[in-house]
Amino acid sequence: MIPTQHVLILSAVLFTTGVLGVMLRRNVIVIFMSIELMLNAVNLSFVAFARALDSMTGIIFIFFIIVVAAAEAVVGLSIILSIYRNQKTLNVDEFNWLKW
Amino acid sequence: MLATEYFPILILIVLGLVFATVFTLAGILLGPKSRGKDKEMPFESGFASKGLVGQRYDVKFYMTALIFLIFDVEIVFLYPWAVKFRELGWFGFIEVCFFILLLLVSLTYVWKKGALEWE
Amino acid sequence: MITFATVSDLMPIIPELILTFVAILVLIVDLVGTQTKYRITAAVLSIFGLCIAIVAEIQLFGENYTGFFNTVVADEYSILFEIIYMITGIITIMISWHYIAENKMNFREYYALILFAIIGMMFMTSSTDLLLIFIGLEIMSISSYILVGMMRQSVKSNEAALKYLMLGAFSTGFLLYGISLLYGATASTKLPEIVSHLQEHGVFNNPLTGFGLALLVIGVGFKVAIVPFHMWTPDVYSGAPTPVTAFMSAAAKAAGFAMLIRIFLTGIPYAERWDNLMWLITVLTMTVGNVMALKQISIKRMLAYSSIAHAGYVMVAVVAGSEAAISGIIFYSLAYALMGVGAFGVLSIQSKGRTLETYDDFTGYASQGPKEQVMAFLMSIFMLSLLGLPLTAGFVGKFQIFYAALDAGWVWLTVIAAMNSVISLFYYLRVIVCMYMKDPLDSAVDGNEQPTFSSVFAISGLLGTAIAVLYLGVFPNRFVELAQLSVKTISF
Amino acid sequence: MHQIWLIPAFPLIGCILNGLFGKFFGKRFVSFVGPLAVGFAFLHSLVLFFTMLNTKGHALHETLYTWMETGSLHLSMGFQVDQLSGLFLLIITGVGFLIHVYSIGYMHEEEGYYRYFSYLNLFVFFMLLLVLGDNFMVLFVGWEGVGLCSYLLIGYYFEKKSAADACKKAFIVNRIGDFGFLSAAMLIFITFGTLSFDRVNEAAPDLLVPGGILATLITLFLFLGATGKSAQIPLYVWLPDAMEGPTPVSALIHAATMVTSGLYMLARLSHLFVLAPATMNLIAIIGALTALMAATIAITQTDIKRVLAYSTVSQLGYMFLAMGVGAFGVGIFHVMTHAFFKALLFLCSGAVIHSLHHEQDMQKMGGLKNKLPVTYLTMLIGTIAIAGIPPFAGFFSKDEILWKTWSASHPILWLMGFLTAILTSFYMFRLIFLTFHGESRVDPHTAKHIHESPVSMLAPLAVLAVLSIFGGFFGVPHVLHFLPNGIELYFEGFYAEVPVGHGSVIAEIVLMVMSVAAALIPVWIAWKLYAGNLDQVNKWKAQFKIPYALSWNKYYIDEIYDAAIIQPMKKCSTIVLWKWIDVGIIDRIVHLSGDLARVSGGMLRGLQNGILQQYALIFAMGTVGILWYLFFLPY
Repeated sequence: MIPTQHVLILSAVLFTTGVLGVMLRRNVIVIFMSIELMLNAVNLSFVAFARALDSMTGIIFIFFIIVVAAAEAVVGLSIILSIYRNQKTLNVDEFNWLKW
Repeated sequence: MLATEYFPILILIVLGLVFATVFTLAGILLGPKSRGKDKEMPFESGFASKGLVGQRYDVKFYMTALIFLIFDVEIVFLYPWAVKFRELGWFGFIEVCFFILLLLVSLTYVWKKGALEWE
Repeated sequence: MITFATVSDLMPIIPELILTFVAILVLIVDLVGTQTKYRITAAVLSIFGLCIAIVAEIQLFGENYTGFFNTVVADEYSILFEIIYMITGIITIMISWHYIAENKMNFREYYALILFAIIGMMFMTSSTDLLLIFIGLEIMSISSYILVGMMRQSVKSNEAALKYLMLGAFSTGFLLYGISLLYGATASTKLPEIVSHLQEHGVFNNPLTGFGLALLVIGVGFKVAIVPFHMWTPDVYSGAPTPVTAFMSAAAKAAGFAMLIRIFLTGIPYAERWDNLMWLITVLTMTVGNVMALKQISIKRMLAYSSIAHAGYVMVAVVAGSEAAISGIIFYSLAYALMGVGAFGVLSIQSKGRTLETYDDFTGYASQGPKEQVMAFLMSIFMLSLLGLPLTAGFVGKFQIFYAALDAGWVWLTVIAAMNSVISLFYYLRVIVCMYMKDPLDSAVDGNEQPTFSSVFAISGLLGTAIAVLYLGVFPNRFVELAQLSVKTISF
Repeated sequence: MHQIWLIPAFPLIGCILNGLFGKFFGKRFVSFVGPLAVGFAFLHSLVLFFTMLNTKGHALHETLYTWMETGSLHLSMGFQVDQLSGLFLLIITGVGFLIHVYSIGYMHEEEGYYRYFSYLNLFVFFMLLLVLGDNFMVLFVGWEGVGLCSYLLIGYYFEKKSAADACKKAFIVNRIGDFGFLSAAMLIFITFGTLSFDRVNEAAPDLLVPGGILATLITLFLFLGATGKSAQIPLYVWLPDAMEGPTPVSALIHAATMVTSGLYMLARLSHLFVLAPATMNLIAIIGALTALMAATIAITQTDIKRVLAYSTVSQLGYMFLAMGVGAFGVGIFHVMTHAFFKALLFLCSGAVIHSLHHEQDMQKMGGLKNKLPVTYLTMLIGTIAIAGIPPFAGFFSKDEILWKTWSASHPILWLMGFLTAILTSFYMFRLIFLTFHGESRVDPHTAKHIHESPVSMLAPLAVLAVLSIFGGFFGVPHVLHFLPNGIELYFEGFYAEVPVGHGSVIAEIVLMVMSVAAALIPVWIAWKLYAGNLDQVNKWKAQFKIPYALSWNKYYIDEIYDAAIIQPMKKCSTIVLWKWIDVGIIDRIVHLSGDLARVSGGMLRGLQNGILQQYALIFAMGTVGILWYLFFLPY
């Protein structure tokens, strides 16, 4: 059986990758995907803990995270869509009307 | 001291950072960068592209995709019930009926709003 | 043996159920009714629903129902906060109707979303399980993402929604990671169990709990906009439709603090370093908010920064952490909800077809007509309350918080907070000076407006808010006592 | 119950009525409601004053309701009428009523008539709260409230830029004072655990070491607060500029009432102050310095209201001098007489300005005594009173202050006070002679229209003139004992006892004669110089260029503040923080250094650059920082 630590390390790596992705990528959709990656990293760590602790709570939590992530994705994509319609770009650097 | 106990986590963070940075950089540095005409072309399942790159799809596509996404994922809540169907008994059944009812209401809402209309 | 929830479990969430029902009803009305009819029905229905829910809350007050294996509690503490959200909701809806009409905004689902956001906040406040808290938080957040982006044609609204969504989801990631670490260490997501585990084993002896708690603070800190997790606030607040800004700045922040208190101030043993950190964050939050607010040209943005500063004042009480401090937070949340909604509410009402946003727009405002005169007067009351002039709600709130901090021995923190609130005088009074002591820049704008029903509705809502602000300032004691009572009964 | 709350309630009702309905019901309504509200308050104050006198030694207490109760802190809307607040009540409502009546005539042509009366009523309300409160909270409510009203009223003619600037200046300077006040209140709360005056005064000797650091610090902060409100060195600069407001406002707020609230606070907490001899000495020195300095400035000013403004600063200095040497009762006595004659002087100057169509420059007056006989006569009475010529009011209080200073063995301070007395008499008679005597220098066009003011303005003048004549007999000096010293009896046992050296009777008489001479001789000099043509003055001006320039330019204090504080601030604008604070605060500085602002737009603003990923980066850096600090930073 894979030790819990290894799963946790993988989850941490995935999470950090997600964070870096949010900060480095330029395309809004890719950034959004990075955020989903972060959430899934969390899911992974929940699974690992749930298995290690032999408890169902973690699993239930994952269900909700998945659903919430989906809802966020739907809302996010709608917003992105409406932005694209107005501005014809998905480059985050160009969305800086609001500043200072 | 505390710091020693936290050492594994520090390693973990460093590892995370290193891995993430390495992979990201590797992608940028090692990946072939052919910026030819073909490369710039949008990928359309191997077919030669038709029309303009910036061609806009009908909003219906997105609409349907989004609705599919949300309804699809809601199904996840049926799994625990399905697994423990017998133990949960009538109570569980009623609960799930409520849940389905709510989904139905939202489906009706979406329908009435015209999000499912293709034309 | 599996134990089931029973009907009696529904008792503590009756107000939530009422609101859910009303929200769905509002959506259905949208399907059935016509454009204009819906506009009125939805608003009235929502306000009606909120009123019923408030009555239900008052009925629950003192009963201390719990349900669903103690994961939902209706203690006085959560009831007070929930009433604050609902009052904010009522005022928001009163001003929204007019705003929607004036800006020709796409309003469908608007009221339902506000109700949903309130339901989310209520769950955030009244549950003691991190799972349920998380779900409440997300119901609130997702509703407000949509509300922020409600003005689809406006580039600014789009951008604000995008930023809010992206950063909000980003912070959710941190919050969840924190929860998962805490879960891993304590094998539970229930607050009472987590807290007793922490009391037994200490927070910082296990890396998982320490990290988990820190990440949890960061996740919540984003919602209440403490430095350095505040960056979204000014952009989102200034881009969002103004009533939505009002709603978020007041209710969403109060909900964040309610949750913060429930999680962090219920007996978790902290180390000295934790206190220092919170101290630093608090000072930064107050100072950055105030200093940045000084420089703003737009009043809406100034208010956004000032809301960061106010979060800083509340953090002073969080740092102090005593019972008096928590009751101070409850009072301050109510006071800020009223004056914040009031101030943004005044901004949301156009004058002679112009949207008012900058100081220049407000120059000579008081002398431009009867409606403007009333609005200027209301704005002055809200500004004076925000800056903490005696006899206003803002003063009482600040007083309680500063007093609690002093009492708990945080002298320097209080001094810094007091100095910050002196800085805030300059930008708040500047609004009053602009309105009363200057001539309008372009006197060309005139022409009489016919008062519409919706504008009267909105202004009477603001008038009620202003009266409440003054009432709380002059006769605060009953509310202070209520808050103190509720702190005593705060439970997991 | 004595229904003390009714006293502030009347003006509050007046304010609300005028503010809400004044515009619709017209000037008649406003000029009825405004003064009447204060008049009722005055009547009720009289009733309570005499009730209080009958229960000698017992203050009337009344708790309206509990304002707030948290932990050990119990704050109530508590009022008290005792010897101190009773006297202030009568001054505020009495003089206030007269000034309201006066305003009916003076402000008649103003557009914002109802707004003016609404503010003025509101001011009276807050001022009454200030003196009635039995704890720091209520005092603070009043303290901030009067500040706000003064701010609104100075900026009343907001279309004038100088008025807008003056109101900003008053605001900023007062903030410094408020900082002192709040710090003191906080320290007091930490030390005493209560905010009630009575209990603080009671507990002070037990809890504070006489002359100790804490006592000194608290009193110093309180004094800083007092200097802000009561216009003493170094925070007096706002008061002369405050004359941009309407003249009745100057009379009420900036002469008779608000500026004395600092003194009120000192007197209220006398038991605390006597525990800090160092602060007391500082108060005396600052008072004497302010008195002398302001008097030397007043000599050369030509704006009639400015002369009076500096004279106010100077007289306030006297009062602080009295407080500083421990003669609290005498200080308050001077507050009273000063309220009478200074309000009178301001109102008279207002009458002059009114009839000359808002001409304030004395160089364009002269020879008005035949055209404005009533104004002339009343103003002359006021001048005699302030100059300290017996038996008018000013003589008794001022002489008593000088005597107390002498007997407390502060000869240098006495000398400064004595010099100030000479200067006072001189500049006041200079004002009279320049304005009313000699040849008319009035612009011929205006000269045709000069007319005496309406009765509504003259009646208050007459009442105040009577008070200025007889007001002093409440405190007849001991040596003259043809009447008992009312003030001393009145305040018996109220203030903290200060051991005062008793000078000999001979000394007292000698000093008194000297004061009288100091008041009379300058009259003759001023007559010689200013009553006829002004050749001699001009010659002297040329001769004593430097002293004259110093005085004329108010010792360049504004310029010094500008050079010492504002300019370096501007220079430091590259240091980002200053810049931020400044830029928001003072428009003037914004204009002066607009481009520097952009340069220093600075870090914070640079961070808030609107780019989403930067926000995420800061978020992540914050997270890393917090985690690093909590878990990896070595202890």
